[in-house]
Amino acid sequence: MFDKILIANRGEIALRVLRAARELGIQTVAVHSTADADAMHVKLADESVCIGPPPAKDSYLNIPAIVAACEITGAEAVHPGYGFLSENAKFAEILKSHNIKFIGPSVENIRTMGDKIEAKRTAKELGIPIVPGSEGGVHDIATARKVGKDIGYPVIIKATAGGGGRGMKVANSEAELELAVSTAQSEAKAAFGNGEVYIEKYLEKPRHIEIQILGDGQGRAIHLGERDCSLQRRHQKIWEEAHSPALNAKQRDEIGARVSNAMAKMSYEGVGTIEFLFENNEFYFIEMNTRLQVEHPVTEAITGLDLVQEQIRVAAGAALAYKQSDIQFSGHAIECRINAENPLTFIPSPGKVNDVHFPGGLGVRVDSALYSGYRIPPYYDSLIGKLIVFGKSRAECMMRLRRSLSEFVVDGVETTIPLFQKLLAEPDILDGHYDIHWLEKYLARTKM
Amino acid sequence: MFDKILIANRGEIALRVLRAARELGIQTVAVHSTADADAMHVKLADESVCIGPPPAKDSYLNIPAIVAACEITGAEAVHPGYGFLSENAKFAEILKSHNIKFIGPSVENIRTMGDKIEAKRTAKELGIPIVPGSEGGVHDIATARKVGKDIGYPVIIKATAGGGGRGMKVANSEAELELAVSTAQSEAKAAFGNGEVYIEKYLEKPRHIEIQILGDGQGRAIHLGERDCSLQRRHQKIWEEAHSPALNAKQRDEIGARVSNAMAKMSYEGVGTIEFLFENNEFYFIEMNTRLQVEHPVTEAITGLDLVQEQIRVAAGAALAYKQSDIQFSGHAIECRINAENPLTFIPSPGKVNDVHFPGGLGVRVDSALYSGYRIPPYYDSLIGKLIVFGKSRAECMMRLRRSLSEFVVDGVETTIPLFQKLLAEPDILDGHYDIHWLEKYLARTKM
Amino acid sequence: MPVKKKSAASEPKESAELSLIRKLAAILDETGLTEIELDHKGARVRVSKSVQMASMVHSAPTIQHSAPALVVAGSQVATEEISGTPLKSPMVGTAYLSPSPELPAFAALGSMVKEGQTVLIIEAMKTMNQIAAPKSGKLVKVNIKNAQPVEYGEVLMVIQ
Amino acid sequence: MPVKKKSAASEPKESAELSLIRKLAAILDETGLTEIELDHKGARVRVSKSVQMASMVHSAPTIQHSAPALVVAGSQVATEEISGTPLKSPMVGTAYLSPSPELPAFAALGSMVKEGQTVLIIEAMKTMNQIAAPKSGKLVKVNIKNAQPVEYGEVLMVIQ
Repeated sequence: MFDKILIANRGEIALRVLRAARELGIQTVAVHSTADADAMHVKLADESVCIGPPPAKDSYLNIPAIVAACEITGAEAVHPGYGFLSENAKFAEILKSHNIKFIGPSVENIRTMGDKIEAKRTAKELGIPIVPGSEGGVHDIATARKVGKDIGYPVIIKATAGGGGRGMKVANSEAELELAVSTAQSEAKAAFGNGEVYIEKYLEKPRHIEIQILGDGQGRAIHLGERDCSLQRRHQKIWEEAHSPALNAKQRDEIGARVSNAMAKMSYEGVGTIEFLFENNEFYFIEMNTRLQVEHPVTEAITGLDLVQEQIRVAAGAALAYKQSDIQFSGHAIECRINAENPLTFIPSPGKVNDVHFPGGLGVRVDSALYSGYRIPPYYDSLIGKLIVFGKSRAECMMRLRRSLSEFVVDGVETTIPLFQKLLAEPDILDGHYDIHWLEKYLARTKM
Repeated sequence: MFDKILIANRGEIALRVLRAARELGIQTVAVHSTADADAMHVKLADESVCIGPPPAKDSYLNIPAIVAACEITGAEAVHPGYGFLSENAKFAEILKSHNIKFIGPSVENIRTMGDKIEAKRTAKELGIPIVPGSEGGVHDIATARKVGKDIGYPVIIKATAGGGGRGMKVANSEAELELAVSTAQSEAKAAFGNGEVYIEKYLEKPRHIEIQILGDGQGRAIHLGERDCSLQRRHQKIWEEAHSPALNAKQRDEIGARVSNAMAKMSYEGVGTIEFLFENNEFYFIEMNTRLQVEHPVTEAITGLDLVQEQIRVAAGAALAYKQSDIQFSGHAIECRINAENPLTFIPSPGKVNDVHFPGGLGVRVDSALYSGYRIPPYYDSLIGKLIVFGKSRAECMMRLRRSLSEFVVDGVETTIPLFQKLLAEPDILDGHYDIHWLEKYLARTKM
Repeated sequence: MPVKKKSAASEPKESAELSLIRKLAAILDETGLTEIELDHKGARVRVSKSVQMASMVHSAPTIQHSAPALVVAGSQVATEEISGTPLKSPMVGTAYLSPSPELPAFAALGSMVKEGQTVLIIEAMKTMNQIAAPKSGKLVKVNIKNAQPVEYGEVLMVIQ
Repeated sequence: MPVKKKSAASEPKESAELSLIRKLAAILDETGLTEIELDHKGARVRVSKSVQMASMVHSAPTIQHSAPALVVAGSQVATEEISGTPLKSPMVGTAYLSPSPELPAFAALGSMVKEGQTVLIIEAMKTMNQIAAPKSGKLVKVNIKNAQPVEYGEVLMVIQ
């Protein structure tokens, strides 16, 4: 096991990693920008090193500074948290060349999964379901009809050279196909100078469901069930739960087995998440995150595993301590991301936090680096804490969530706590009936 | 289910009950003395009623005031917490006569188990192991020898009329018996004017192990495993854990089954605890607490049940929702009682709390009614919070405890947090090798 | 205490107490003291002067952001400053201003009451408790309505 | 009670009590006490004086009670006030005061340095980074030892 690790991150996740390390008896080094000199992870770490000025590119993304911080402190390994350098293959490579262990997967795995096209190709090869569609460009209507028949309607016609919604047309049936293809082709030609289009299955109301996996880089991998992260605003998740209200045990086992087999074949090391869209009981691969996820605590709640400790263990060379059959799911967990933002406009609200009071009691976990008197710097993202609530059932979990939100005090800045309190009054949320568009529609509807 | 309950207590347990009620969708009424007008449970309750001046006898023990508070608020039931009126049969009786439900066992059960002699007799009748000894007084050495042979040495000779250690003698073998009996007899005669003595098995280094039970008052009862509460100072528990480091699954099942059978026979309703001394793998009944226990959260941690919610459910007439086979134990939990006391002298330290920061993260629960700026009144006990830590194993639990104690900040008053930090450095604690005398000896040893 | 803040030139008619207060106030200013309490021949006088505390320690946190604790009776709200002797509720219960709905109040607002005279009843645990006036005087304030729940320590009436 | 330090302007007519208060006030000042209460021949006097509260708002909570965060380099400690232009570390690394152990320092304490002149080297990621004097002047302070780890923003030297 490592004697000392460096935490190349800030905020709640730096604290999360610090806690895991401390519980493993590992010394911690915090790095921080000048703006974060008073941050909780800096106060609690065994050692700390200021690595640069406030802008992330000069501090938390500053690879030479972080490597130098390892050198002067003698840290043997780096935990990158999420965001910042956590999926940066170059960073992993440089650490390797300096004989510092990157706590995460291999450089190759990061690189493969970091490239969208390569990731999709790899996923397909490894048996992970992807969005069905034409193989490459479609040039004539006969081919288009054949594809449509194969994959089923509705379909979406997209420009090969495209992006940003232009050159995209939906066909709900074969009757609409010809017009849709020709329109898409001419729009594509006009917009990108290239009229080539391809066809994919069109998902109308998908959920975002992701599978948590854990591998040891030695050919063993297991899955830890799914998380439903469909409640998103501008592609930012705000509420995650495990299990998904939409999945049953059989579906979970099936997709989980597929994904963990794929990861075993890749010799994937550490934790990772395969993100899917889910509609009509089918999974469609979106991307893989080769790192710890913000929402990992809901998986910890229903499995009892400490994902960060497991990450560190396999990084130190240990084989996976669990077989798939060792993993028992129990209860239900929900995470709410508490952001320092106006709950209606979502305008960030940095500044001094006069008073903080965290909810407590049975089934309540708070991951937050806030403290009374802390000043939230304006340079980084607005996530200031996560409230994770566990219950025997989803219903108990929701009641506990309502109770703990009512105890959560952050005085001095605006937070998204009131949004979650409002969501708990929505029948769709109570019933688990939501898709990836639900929150945006809700916000538009309640804006008045 | 009740619509509204009144919480006849204060401090962390009032908050604990409030949380459970809120999660069940039940309205809460807080009662408080004038000294507690700013208390957390008062701030969070749906309604609050000031019932008297600071002295407990005039407020929290003031039965007419509490009944009147029920009347003016329309509360249908009263949760008594622990301490105060929680084991007061008269209170339960008066509530009953006012058609207010006492959340707890029947008046008869409270009364029976509240009388030490009656409790021991009942326990024996119901098959709960008690300390073996002579039946009544022993008047001659021949009888004493026979008793000694039956129960095994060492034995203790106690004055029937006695108390406070006078007239007590230990005999380690039959050779010592005659002198011990005659000395005890003459001491007893001198001290109490009555030379009658009786003989009991003498326990030298017992542990305090207690079994949590839950019954529905309809003839069903289950046990929820044991707690080891051997670490005590002046008979005050300060550290409780589940499971006990000294018990195996077979022993747990055996004693648990005995106790839950006994409770079923009594038609016991709600939660209760049977306390035992445990030595050489034998259990010896001490007493029964017919109420919620301070240390109930460690049981909640390893069973996943919310004991207060279960209490309220059965009080509202529901049958037990669990069979014994539904109860699965997992992991290990430890509770530390955080008192506002000097950690060396244990002198209470009431006063203003400038800043409070609770530890968070995976496996950490804090039950506390403290908040920044709160003034701890000098009128009540010094328990200001409980830190409950859960881990997959005892080792993980201990590491997590160490980590979370280091994050716990209570600024402005002295607390016992440093004591727990010191205890975590003791090999006996790490190994679970302690009995009910361990802490007193440790404190005497480290006083210098 | 009926102190009116007079102009600098104190009239000769001023009572001994007021004069004493002035003197004490002057001593406060002079000495920088913040409080003086004096028992003098049965008269007790306390004068004090607040310091401009700039410190704003956040004494009471805003715990109540979601569910404000509704105190059952509106005691806090009702305590406007009317000087006199307050009659504080000695118990929790339901207060009645008259012996029965048809009968007039024990004591009408503005009427004179005698020390020991029953001025209201508080019902608790089916028992009617007669509450007596703490002193003789004029009933200048009644903070409660008939059949209103009251809590311990709540100011029910004020007698002048 | 041994009271000295009278206030000059005390009128002879002043009552015994007022005079006593003045005396007590003087004692407060003299002794630094904040309150005195005195029962004297049936008269009870209490005087008190608030301390100038320096407002001690807990800005930075005492999170570090167990494991104090040891900053790697002793920058905070070393910054005594010496006026001049500070040379702050532009990077994290190990600072060297001379090109190699056998050679003399790039710039000796008390010597004159020129703007742009290399005054130390910081090694980071096996690279030796030459650090130049930010201005010409006298090197009046060197906060680091040879081969000491330094962090970003740390004041390494001061030039006057």
